[in-house]
Amino acid sequence: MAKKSLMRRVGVLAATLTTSLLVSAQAAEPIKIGSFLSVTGPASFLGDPELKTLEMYVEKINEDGGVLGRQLELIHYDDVGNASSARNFAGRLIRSDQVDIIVGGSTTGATMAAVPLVEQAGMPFISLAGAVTIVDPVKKWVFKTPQSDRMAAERILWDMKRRGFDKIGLISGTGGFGASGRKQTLAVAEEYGIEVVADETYSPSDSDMTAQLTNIRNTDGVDAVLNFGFGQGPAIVTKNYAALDIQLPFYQSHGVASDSFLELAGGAAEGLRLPASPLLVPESLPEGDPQKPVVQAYKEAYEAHWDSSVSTFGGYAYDGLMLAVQAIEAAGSTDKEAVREELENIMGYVGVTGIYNMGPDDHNGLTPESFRILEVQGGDWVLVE
Amino acid sequence: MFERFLNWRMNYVVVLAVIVFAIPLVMENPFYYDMATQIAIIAATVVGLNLLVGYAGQISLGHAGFYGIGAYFSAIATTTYGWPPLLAMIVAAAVVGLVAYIVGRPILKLKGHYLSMATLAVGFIIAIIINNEGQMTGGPDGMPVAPFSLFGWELSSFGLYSFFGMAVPGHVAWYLVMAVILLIAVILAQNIIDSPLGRALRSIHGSEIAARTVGVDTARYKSLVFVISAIYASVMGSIFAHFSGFITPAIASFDYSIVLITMVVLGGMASPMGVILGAVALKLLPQFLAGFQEYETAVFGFILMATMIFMPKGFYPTAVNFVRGKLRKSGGEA
Amino acid sequence: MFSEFLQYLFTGITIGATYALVALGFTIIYNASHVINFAQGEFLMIGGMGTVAFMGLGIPMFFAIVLAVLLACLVGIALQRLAIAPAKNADVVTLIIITIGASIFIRGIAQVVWGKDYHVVPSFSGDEPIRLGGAVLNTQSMWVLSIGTVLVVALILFFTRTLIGRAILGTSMNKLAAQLVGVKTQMVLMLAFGLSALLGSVAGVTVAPITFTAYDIGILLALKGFVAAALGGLGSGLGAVVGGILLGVVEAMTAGYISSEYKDAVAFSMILLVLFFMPRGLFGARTVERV
Amino acid sequence: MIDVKGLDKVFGGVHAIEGLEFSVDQGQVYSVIGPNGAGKTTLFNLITGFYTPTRGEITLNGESVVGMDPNRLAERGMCRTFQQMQICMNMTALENVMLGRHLKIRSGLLSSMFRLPALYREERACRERSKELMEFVGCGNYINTDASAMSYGALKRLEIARALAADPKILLLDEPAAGLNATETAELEELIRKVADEGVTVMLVEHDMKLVMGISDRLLVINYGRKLAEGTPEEIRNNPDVIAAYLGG
Repeated sequence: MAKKSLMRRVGVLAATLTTSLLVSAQAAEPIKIGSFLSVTGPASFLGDPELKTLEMYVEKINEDGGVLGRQLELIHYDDVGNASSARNFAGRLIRSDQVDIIVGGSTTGATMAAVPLVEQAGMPFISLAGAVTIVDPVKKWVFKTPQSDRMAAERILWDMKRRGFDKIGLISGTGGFGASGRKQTLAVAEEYGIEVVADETYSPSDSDMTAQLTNIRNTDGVDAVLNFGFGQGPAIVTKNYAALDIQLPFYQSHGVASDSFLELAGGAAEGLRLPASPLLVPESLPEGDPQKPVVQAYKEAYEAHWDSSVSTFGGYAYDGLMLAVQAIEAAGSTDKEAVREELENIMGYVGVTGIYNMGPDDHNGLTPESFRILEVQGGDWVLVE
Repeated sequence: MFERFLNWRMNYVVVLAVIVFAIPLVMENPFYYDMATQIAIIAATVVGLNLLVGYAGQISLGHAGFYGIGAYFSAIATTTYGWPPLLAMIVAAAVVGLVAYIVGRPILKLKGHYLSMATLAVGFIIAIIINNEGQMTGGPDGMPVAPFSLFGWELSSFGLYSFFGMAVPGHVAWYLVMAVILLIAVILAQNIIDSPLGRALRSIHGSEIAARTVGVDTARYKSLVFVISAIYASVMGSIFAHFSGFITPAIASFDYSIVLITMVVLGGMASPMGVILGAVALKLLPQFLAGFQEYETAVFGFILMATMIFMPKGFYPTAVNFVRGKLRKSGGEA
Repeated sequence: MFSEFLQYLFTGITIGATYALVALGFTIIYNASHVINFAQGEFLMIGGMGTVAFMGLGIPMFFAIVLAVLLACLVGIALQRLAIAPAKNADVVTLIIITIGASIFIRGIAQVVWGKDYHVVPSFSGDEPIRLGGAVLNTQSMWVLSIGTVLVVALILFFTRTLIGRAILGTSMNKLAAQLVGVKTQMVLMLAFGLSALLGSVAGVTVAPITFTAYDIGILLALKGFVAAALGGLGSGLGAVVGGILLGVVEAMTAGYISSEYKDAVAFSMILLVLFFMPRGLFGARTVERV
Repeated sequence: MIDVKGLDKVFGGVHAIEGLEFSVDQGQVYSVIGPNGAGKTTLFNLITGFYTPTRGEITLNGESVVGMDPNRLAERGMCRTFQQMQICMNMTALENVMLGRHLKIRSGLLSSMFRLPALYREERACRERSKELMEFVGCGNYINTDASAMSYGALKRLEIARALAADPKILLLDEPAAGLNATETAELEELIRKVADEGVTVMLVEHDMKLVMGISDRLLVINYGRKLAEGTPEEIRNNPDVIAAYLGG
């Protein structure tokens, strides 16, 4: 499979090379889209689909004539999930490659490490990472496409409240995603009148979380359990949860919203709920849902092109690229200040992840409602509404 | 004259100075300056680590921990509590020196793999604390750091400065400041090496038994050099924090400790120029390998392995010996 | 109360058994060559990922495991021949860096060939856990424990009862003397690496149903294995087993009773304390300084 | 100068040294002889602080030195060489000797780092004295050679030079003549005599009987870790126990 994608990549490279040679004869300079993603390393399950999405759609847009009559050129570096490398590559994109806009940053750490550079250089930057700190407080040049972890926490707690749960047990990974998710959950729990009565953590590379789950099980009055984390950790938590035969309703975060999680967790995932983008359940979306055609088109295109199933994370990259393109088109140039302003002005853009309504004090543009609550039934995602 | 220069202990410092100050004449790209500054920071760190590893022959697989404490202490003190950066840096160095002294005393009694294990454990504990104390450190997602400033004068990569009437952009200014710091770091280290203290340190590497019989208090000297190398790391960590503007716990991680020690071994233990070149190589390699895409990791591992197999003394000493051999040979023939 | 304790204990022993198996792999190589092989974790990875890959080709699980283990042994022998043997007189640090380079290289290749995803290896005997005194124990944990025990016993017999095993031990004690009595030390070293790879890959397959498997799973396991080996005392088989189990139990107990955030820190502090008072670990050889 | 009383050292149940008693006076050349494995080197290691006695008392100028680290003994004027030479192969010959003067140097960390004038003066004096010593032991032509490039015999003398560099009051030499040829041994004998003439107490472990008998003021003969005989070379030569041990046993 890896071999096949390599061959394909070589093919794509050759194709883009020839087309760009042909085109460059008459067309203007290409528009440079810079990107740094965690394509390898512990966060590769984020960066890998993100890069695939960017490559695929840049190619597609170029085939359709590009943007403003100019071709797109994707310049990408792999930060291996390391924030310092992310910072260096961001610097390279800004100063050496002199890109027009950056779409990237798979993890919050990588994004935040690049923020001082993009802010000082005045470079429009669309991050694909989750934590709310990226856009709160608002930074002039920084936007992001995924819903914030705060929204995920709100959505989960909303669903819990709806089902009448008041006391919950929390278990979270100590990696960036889990730690930030834990913080946000604890922060918003009060608003929803929910009490976190057990608070456990695990390190992202742990191989057994039975001890922590035992503590939660033995805490009095727990109505439901929430796990905030990503990577293989949550799958192990799910397995341990089932093995311990804990009968309480179980929630995961959007960090595991991909089919590979179902594969890893197997039958143990049965009945758990999580907030996710509609990408996982395009068929179950009601006909009138404006996102339905977008989501279906992306899913079909991705799966046909890469021969592997879509994940929520690739969707973030899709939205990031499309927002960039829309802003550049609206600005009519790649003037950075103009593009930034147009990004801020985006209203009602229907993406894979949600419907974006940006503003001067909202550089994310999504609401918690863009998360759909899914439940695992019969080994597949089912929309709960 | 030339003969005297060749035999002078500081000759390479002159060469180094010429190189680092010639760079602004030929280099324009701000990104290259960014890399060069980082290389200088890390090179100064490994020059300090080399005192411990290369000269005193003691392994540390946890040095990034000290680098991390320096960086985070400076970051928190300046950004959260508004301390002046220089004060924060000095206090951080003192704190790190104290920590290194306290843990170094018992640890340095260990030898070989047990010493590597213990230093690794210390580094890990530091990294775990930084990672978990999110209230202060921002946790795994890291924290922003205020720019470096001294008496109201702020040093920023994006600023514009004038130096004797010449316009110097921020990234060049940072580079020049760091180049001077690197040279100072190297000169201080070389002075230590060439002093009685350095002799005692090297004797610990050469024969600890001999050292003890002539009255070297090996325990004291080991912890002294451990503290010195930790302070080097701490100061450079502080500088990096201000330069980078954002730090994450990755700079205190085990992986980073391995990177540091690899720079020392790869370039050439007990050779300041060697470890500097080791830092240059290891810092630039990922930038060159970025073109290899998914093969990057494998190629990197291969280069690392092959260099150490064929040049176990490090590439700089190997190259120097090679050139010397050639010279001697051609001299003999003439 | 007791069921809680029992649960932590089960968890600790399961994790600990994994660490112990990795630590044993370190021990074999250390005994034969005084090298700490930081690529030890890659053997586990090859065991797990190899099994997944061969099963993906439609090979039945058992044979897939055998093939994966063989592959790991080949890699182990190649590592000794191509990387360790040419650098025989290098410093301790240099050897450490070589094995680290090797581990990065192997990981890089695995990532290209097998991809970056996490994979499941099916449990050997179903997912239904065993219930005991209010605590649960995975059947796979039983497999880890029993295969671990079998391997340990087999190793002890191998090193004490067979000629080859004694040759390995002899080589570790005195290379020159071993050569004088006709032991082909190069052969023995290759064998030690092969054996260590065998042990590692079997461990890798056995724990894969619990931990999942991916190209980078080896990094952490190797680290914990090294910790366990040093805790028990490098070179001691008993030390490796005790060190591993102890480390696992301390981690689980800390996570259960004290703080899951600081469980790794507690484990590392324990190592430091042990080393302060017993500079050669719990069961390490006590040697007198010769001058 | 050195008084040893009731000295015992047990290694895993085996008595390496048992009930040893003797004393060495200031300015003597005092030799310890005995068959291989008699415990001579162990005795040296006990006196110089590398081993801690199981029982017994060792005093240096009236002060008990049991359990004292080698470096603290060096501060009290004790220095030694080794049967298996301990030379720092990562340094030059001269640096090895200069290392011997470690305790004579007062400059600390700061003067080292900033290379203050006091350090400079001290180093120059140290270098001069070390060069003299290298001439004294006959290594004058190796001054800038790397230790790793020197011959065995030269290294043996270098080790003595390093020990002398500390201006020791008592010098312990462990088999200094081992591996040397007749000429070299003769030179060594002369060297030891010169050292002793300067008032340094010398303790010697040696197998070369001609050397030992020619140079020693007193001898201690040990066998199986126990004292067999003690006395002047003349007394030892005629001691029936010694003759039995050497010829018969």
